[in-house]
Amino acid sequence: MYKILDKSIIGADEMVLNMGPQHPSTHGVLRLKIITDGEIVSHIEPIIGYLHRCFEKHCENLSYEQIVPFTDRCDYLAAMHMGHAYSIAVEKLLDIELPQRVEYIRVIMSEFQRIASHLIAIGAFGLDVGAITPFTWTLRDRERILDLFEQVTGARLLYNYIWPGGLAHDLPPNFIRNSIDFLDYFEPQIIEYDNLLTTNKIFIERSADVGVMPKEVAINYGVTGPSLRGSGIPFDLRKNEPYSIYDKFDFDVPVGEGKMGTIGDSWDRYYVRVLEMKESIKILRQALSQIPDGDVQSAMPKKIRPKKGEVYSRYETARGDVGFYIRSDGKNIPTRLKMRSPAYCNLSVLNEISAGWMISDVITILGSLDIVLGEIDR
Amino acid sequence: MTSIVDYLLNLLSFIEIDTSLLLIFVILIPGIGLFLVMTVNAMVAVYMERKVSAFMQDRLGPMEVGLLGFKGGKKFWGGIGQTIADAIKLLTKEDIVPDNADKKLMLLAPFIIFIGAFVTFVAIPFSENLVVSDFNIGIFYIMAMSSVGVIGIILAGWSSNNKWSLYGAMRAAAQIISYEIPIGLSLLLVVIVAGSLNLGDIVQWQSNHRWFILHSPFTFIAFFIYFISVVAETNRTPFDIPEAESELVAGWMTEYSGFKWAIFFLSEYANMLIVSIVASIVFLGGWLSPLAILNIGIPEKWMFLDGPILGFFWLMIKAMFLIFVMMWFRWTFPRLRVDQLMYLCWKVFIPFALANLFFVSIWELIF
Amino acid sequence: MNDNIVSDKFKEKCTLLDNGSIMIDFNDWESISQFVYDSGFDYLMCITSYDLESDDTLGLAYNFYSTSEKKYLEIRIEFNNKEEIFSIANIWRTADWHEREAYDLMGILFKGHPDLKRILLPDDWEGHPLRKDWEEPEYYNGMPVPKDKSYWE
Amino acid sequence: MGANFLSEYINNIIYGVKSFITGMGLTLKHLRNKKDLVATLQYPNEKWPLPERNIGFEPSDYNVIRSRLHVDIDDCIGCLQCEKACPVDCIKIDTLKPPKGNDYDCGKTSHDTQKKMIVPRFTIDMSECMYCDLCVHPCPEECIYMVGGPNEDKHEIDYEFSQYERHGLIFEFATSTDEDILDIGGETYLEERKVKEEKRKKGEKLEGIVKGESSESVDEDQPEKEKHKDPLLEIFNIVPDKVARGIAKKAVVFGKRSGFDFSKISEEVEGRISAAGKTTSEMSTAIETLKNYKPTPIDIEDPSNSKENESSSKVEKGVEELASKSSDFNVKSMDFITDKMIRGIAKKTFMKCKRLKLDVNATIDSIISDLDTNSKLDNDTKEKLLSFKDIGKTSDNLSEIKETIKEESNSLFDIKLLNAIEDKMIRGSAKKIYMAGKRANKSSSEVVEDIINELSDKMDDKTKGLIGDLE
Repeated sequence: MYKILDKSIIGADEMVLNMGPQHPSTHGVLRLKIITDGEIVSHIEPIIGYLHRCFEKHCENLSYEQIVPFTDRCDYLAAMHMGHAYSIAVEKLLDIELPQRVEYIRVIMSEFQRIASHLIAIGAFGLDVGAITPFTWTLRDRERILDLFEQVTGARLLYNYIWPGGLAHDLPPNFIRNSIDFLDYFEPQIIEYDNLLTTNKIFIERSADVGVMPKEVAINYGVTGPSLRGSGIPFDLRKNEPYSIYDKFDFDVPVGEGKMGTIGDSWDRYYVRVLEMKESIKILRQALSQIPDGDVQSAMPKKIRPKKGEVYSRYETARGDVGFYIRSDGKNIPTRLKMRSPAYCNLSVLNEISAGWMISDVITILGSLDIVLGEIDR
Repeated sequence: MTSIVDYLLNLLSFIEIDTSLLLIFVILIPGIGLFLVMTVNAMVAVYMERKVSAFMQDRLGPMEVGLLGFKGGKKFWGGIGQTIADAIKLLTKEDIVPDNADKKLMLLAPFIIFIGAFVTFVAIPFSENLVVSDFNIGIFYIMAMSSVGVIGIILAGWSSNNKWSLYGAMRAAAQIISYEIPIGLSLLLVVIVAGSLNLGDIVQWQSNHRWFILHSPFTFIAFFIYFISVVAETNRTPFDIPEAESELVAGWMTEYSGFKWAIFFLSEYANMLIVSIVASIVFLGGWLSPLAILNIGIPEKWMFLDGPILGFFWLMIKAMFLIFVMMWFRWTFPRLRVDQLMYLCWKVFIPFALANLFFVSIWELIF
Repeated sequence: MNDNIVSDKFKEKCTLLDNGSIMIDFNDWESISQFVYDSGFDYLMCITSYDLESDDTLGLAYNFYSTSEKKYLEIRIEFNNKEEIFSIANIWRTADWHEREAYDLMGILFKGHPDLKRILLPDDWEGHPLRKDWEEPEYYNGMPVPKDKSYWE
Repeated sequence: MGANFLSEYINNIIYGVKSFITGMGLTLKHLRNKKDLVATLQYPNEKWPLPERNIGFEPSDYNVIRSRLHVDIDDCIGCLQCEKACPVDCIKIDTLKPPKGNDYDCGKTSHDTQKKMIVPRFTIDMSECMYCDLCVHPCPEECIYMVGGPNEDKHEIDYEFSQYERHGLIFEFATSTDEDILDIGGETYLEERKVKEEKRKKGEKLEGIVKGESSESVDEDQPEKEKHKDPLLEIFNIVPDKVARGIAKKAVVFGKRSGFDFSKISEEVEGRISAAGKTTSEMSTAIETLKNYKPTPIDIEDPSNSKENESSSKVEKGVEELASKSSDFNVKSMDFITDKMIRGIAKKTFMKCKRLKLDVNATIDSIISDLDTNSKLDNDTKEKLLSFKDIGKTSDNLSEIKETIKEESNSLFDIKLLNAIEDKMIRGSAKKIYMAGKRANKSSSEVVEDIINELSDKMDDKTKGLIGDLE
C-alpha cells in the first residue's frame, strides 16, 4: 500500500528525540535515544539500566531457597516461568527426581502464566497502536487467571510458589473445576479479540510490513520466543528440547506466515502470540485431565547444598528462552548466578529493524517485541 | 428565519440610548447564551463519553461523585457530578508554564481555538427561527470560521517549546488543512442541489423534497465522506494523531494544564457539536421530524410535531446521535499513521468527492 | 552431550573439562571463535563472566547452540583481569550487549568491541560490582550509598 | 496495471469498511449487555475477598493468603527460624534466657511445649517485608502467619495498614513488660535498649549518616562496645592456620578463666599446640609475645575479678561498671577543658595515643606537648592534666614517645578525624580526596594540601585550621 521512502533522499538535518525513561509506551523504564530527520528514524540507541537492582549480586549473598522470590521480581509479568526456570536449573545441579504431580502442577501453572503474559502483550500492543478497548478486555480476562493464581499461591503477581525440589503448597480442593470453567469461558474470547483487533483494517495497516525481521538477523541477535517464531523459524524449547514433561502433551508451534504482509513483521509477531494462547489452552486441557496425585514436597531437600560445579539450563518463557548459569562450590550460596534474559536480546535488535520507519512505527515495533524492563535490567 | 439579534433590537428599541450602545448590549445576550450552550454541551458530552467508553470496556465509569447529595443511579448511571468536579479541578489546578516557553503565545493559543469554535456558533440555526444572526452565506461562513482553530493548534505546539508538541502541531496542521478539502467538496454538493448557501433555505429545500442523504446515492456517499473527514477535523480517533497518547505523550497539549487545558477541552467538544449540527442540518434534514420523510400517509393533524419548538429537539437528537457515533469510533479503532492519514484524504476522499460532484450534477439534469 | 569437532580440531589448545565444556587459552580465542561460527553454532546463547577469588583471575563462559544440528557447546576462558579478550561482537551481534554487560559488572576488557561502555550502571560509576573484592562506596555524587537503618537497630 | 490497482484499491476499501462494521458491532454488543459483563469491583463498598460473583469462586477455596504478617507472641519460643529465613532481614528478635540459678518460668505455648526463654523484642519492618511467605513455613509453633484467608479465624484480613510515618510501619509484637525482663535478670538488656532508644530520639534521623560516623559517636562515650575484643586473643590473629589459632585461643581462655598469669598461660598454649603438632614459626612468635605481654590498665583488673559466668551480658556488665567506677583516665576526662578548640586537639591526640596503646602518663605528656606546640596550653589545664598522672614515674623518654607519634604521622591520618568538619558537603568531598590520597598512598601532609587547595574557597578559616593541624 505505502512503501517507505528510501532514506537517502531525505537528508534534512538530524534531530535527537529522547523517548525518555518515563514515556507512556516504552513498557517500563527504557530510554530510546532516537536520531530522526522529521518523522523518519535513522538510528535508535536503547539506554537501559534504570531498573538495575543487581539481582546477580543479591544471589551471591542469598541461599538457594531465598533466591526464588527474587527471580519472580525479574520478569514480573511471567513470574511463574522465572521460578520454574530457576528451579529446573537448581534441580539439574542437585539432580533430583521429581514426583509426577509436581511436574503436572508446574506445567499447568506455567501455561496459565503464558496465557496471562500474552494477554498483557496483546493488550499493550493494541494500546501502542491506539486501540484502548482491547487492552481493557485482555486485562479483564487476565484478572480471571490472577484469581486462579491467588487461589493456589496466595499472590497475584509474584508467587514464590515453585521451589527447587517441589512446590510451596498443594492445589486447593476445587482448583481443577475452577480452571476448567475458566478455559470454557476464555476460548470464545480469543475469537472476540480477533474480530476487534487482528482483522481490523487500521490495525493491519499499522502493523503489517512494519519492522520486518529476517531470519538471520533474528538468530544473530539471539532473539528468541514469539518474536523469533514470528520470523518463520519454528523454534520452541518445549518442542525442540523438551524439558519437564512437555513431551507428554501434543501441541504445535505457531509460526508467522506473513498472512497480512511479509513474514517477520510486527503483525506476525502479534498473531503468533494469539495462536500460542490457543495452544496453551490445548496443553492445559490435557494436563488438567491427566493430573495424578501424590505429595508435592516429598523430593524437597531440607538444606540445598549442591556439589561443586556449573550448570546452564534453558527454559521457554513467554518472552523467549531464559537461561540460568549457576556456579556453585559446595556452599548453600551460589558463587555466581547469571540469568540470560530473553527480552535483553530481543531489545538489542530494535535498532536493526526500525531504522527507516517513522516514530509511530518504532512504538509498534517495540510493542511487538514485548519487552519487560525488570528482566532486562535485572 | 428572523435572527435573535434583530428580534431583540426592535424589542428593546423603546430604550432611548444611542443605537451602537444598544447593539453592543443586544449582542452580549446571545453571546452569553452561546457560551452557556458550549459549557453545558461540554459537561454532558464528557459525562456521556466516560459512560459510553466504560460500558464498551466492561467497566462502570464514574460512579461516586454526586450532585447536591443525589449520587445518580446506584446500578449503572451514577456519578452525575463527575464532570462538574472535573471542571472545578481544572480551574483550580496550578497552571504550569515551562520557563523557556514563549509565554505570551502560549497564553494566546487556547483562546484562538476557543474563538474559532465560539464564532462559528453564530451562524448555526438551532431551530426554525433560533439563529443568532442569519447569514445568507451560512455554510461558507462556517467553513471559514472552523479553519481558524488550526492556527491556535500550531501556535500551542510551537510556543510550548517541547519536541513532542512540535511534532503534534506539525501533524495537526497537515491533517486539518488537508481534510478541509473533502468537507468543502461534499458541502458544495449540497449547495449545488439546494441552490443557496443559507442553511435555512437548505432545510426548506429538504422539507419540500427529501432529506439530502436520501436524495441520491452520491449524496449518501458524500455524507459518509463528510462525516469521516469531520472526525479527522476535530482530531478524534482514528485520526487523533496530533495528540496521540502512546507516541507523542499528549501532542500539542503536553505542556498545558489547568485552565488553559480546560479551554482546549471545551473547544474540542464545541467543535464536535458544531460539526454534528451542521451534518444533521445539511444531510439529515435539520429540524424536520423524521416522520415527514416517511410520509406514509400520516394524518394531517400529526404534522404539528414539526413546529419550531419541537424542531430544536429533532436537531439535537440527530446531533447527539452523531456525537455518540464519534465516541463509538473512539473506543473501537486504533490510530492511523500520519502518512496513511494523508493517503486516505488525498487518494480516497478527494477523488470520491470530485466524482460525487460530477455525478450529482448529472443526476440533477436527469431528475 | 557436547560436540567435539572443536576439541579435535584444536587438539593441542583446549582441555576437555568434566561437564563437557572446553577450556581454552584466551589469546587463541580469535581463531577458535571464527571456527565455531563456521561449524554451524549460529546462536550464541549466553556469555557469563565469573570471578575466581584466587589471585585476581576472571573467567568467561560462552554457551553456543546450533539451531541446525541441535547441538550445545560451552567454551570457558580463564585469564588474569588485566588481559584484553578478543571481542566476538562482530561475529554474533548478540555478543555486543553481553560483552558490554561483562565489562560493566565484572570489568573484563574486550578488544575490537564496537562501543565498549557501561550498559546497566550509570556511566560515572567507579568499580565493578560483581567482583568478589568489591566494597560499597560510601558516597556516590554526594548521595550516601549504604542504606541507613539507624532508626531500626 | 490499472485494472489490478483499481481492484486492489476497491477491495481494500470494502475490506476496511467490513472490518469497521464487525469491530463496531462488537463494542455495541458490550454496550448493550453491560449488565452481566461488568468486571470491576466498586472498592469502598465491595471489598475483596467477597461473596462469589460471576468472577468465579468462593474465597473459602483459598489455599494460602499473602497479606500482612502477624505473630501470636505467646506461642513464640524464640527459635529465630523466621529471622534466618527472611531474605530481606526485616524481622528482628531479641531473646533473653534466664540464668541457671534463677528458675523463672517462661510459660507454655498453645501446643504446650515448655518455653525456655522470653522474647522481649519481636519487630517486623512492614515497609521492608516483601510478603514472600518464606518465614511462615519454618516456624515450629505456626505463631507467625499472614492474616486473613485460611487463617481468617485467627486474625481477619487487613490490607489497609498504611501509616502516616515511615517508622509507623515497624510493627512491635513483643508484649513483655520491664518487670518480666528485670526479674529474669536482664538489667543490661534494659540499659542497652534505653541507650538505643535515646540515640534514636537524639535526632539521628535518615539524613544519610554513613556507618562510620554513627559508630564514631558510640565510640566517644564508652570503650569499644560491639564485640568484646580481648587483646590477649588478638595476639594469635597473626597465625594463618585456622585450626591452630582455634586451639591456641581456647587454651588462652582456659588459662585466663583459671586465673593463671601470662607465663603459665603461654606454657598451656605451647603444650596444646605441640600435642596437636601445629607448631609453626608464627605460632611460636605469638606465644613469645604472650609471655612478656605488658597488660594495659583495663586489662589488669579484668582477669582478677572475672567471675565464672558464661552469659555475655554478665561479662558485659563487668567491663561496664569497672570503666565508670575507677578514676580511670579516658576521653571523658578531657571534658573539664572549657574551650572547644583545645578540647578537640586534646581528644585527638588522646585517640592517637590510644591507638598506639601507649600508657596513661605517655598520653598525658603527648597531650601537654601538643597543646603547647599550638600555644593553647595555660597553666591550670596543665596542672589538671598532670593530676591525672596516678603513677608517680615521670616518663623520661618524652622525646622518644614523640617520635613514635611523629613517625606514625607520616603514614596517613585516620579518616575519622575528618568528621570534625561540620559542613556535610565539605566533609564528603574532603573524604573523597582523602580516599583518593589513600589509594595513591600519599602521606597525610600531601593529602591535607590537596584538601586545602581543592576546597579552599568553600572552607572558612576554622575548618582550615582544623585540617592544618591534622598534619
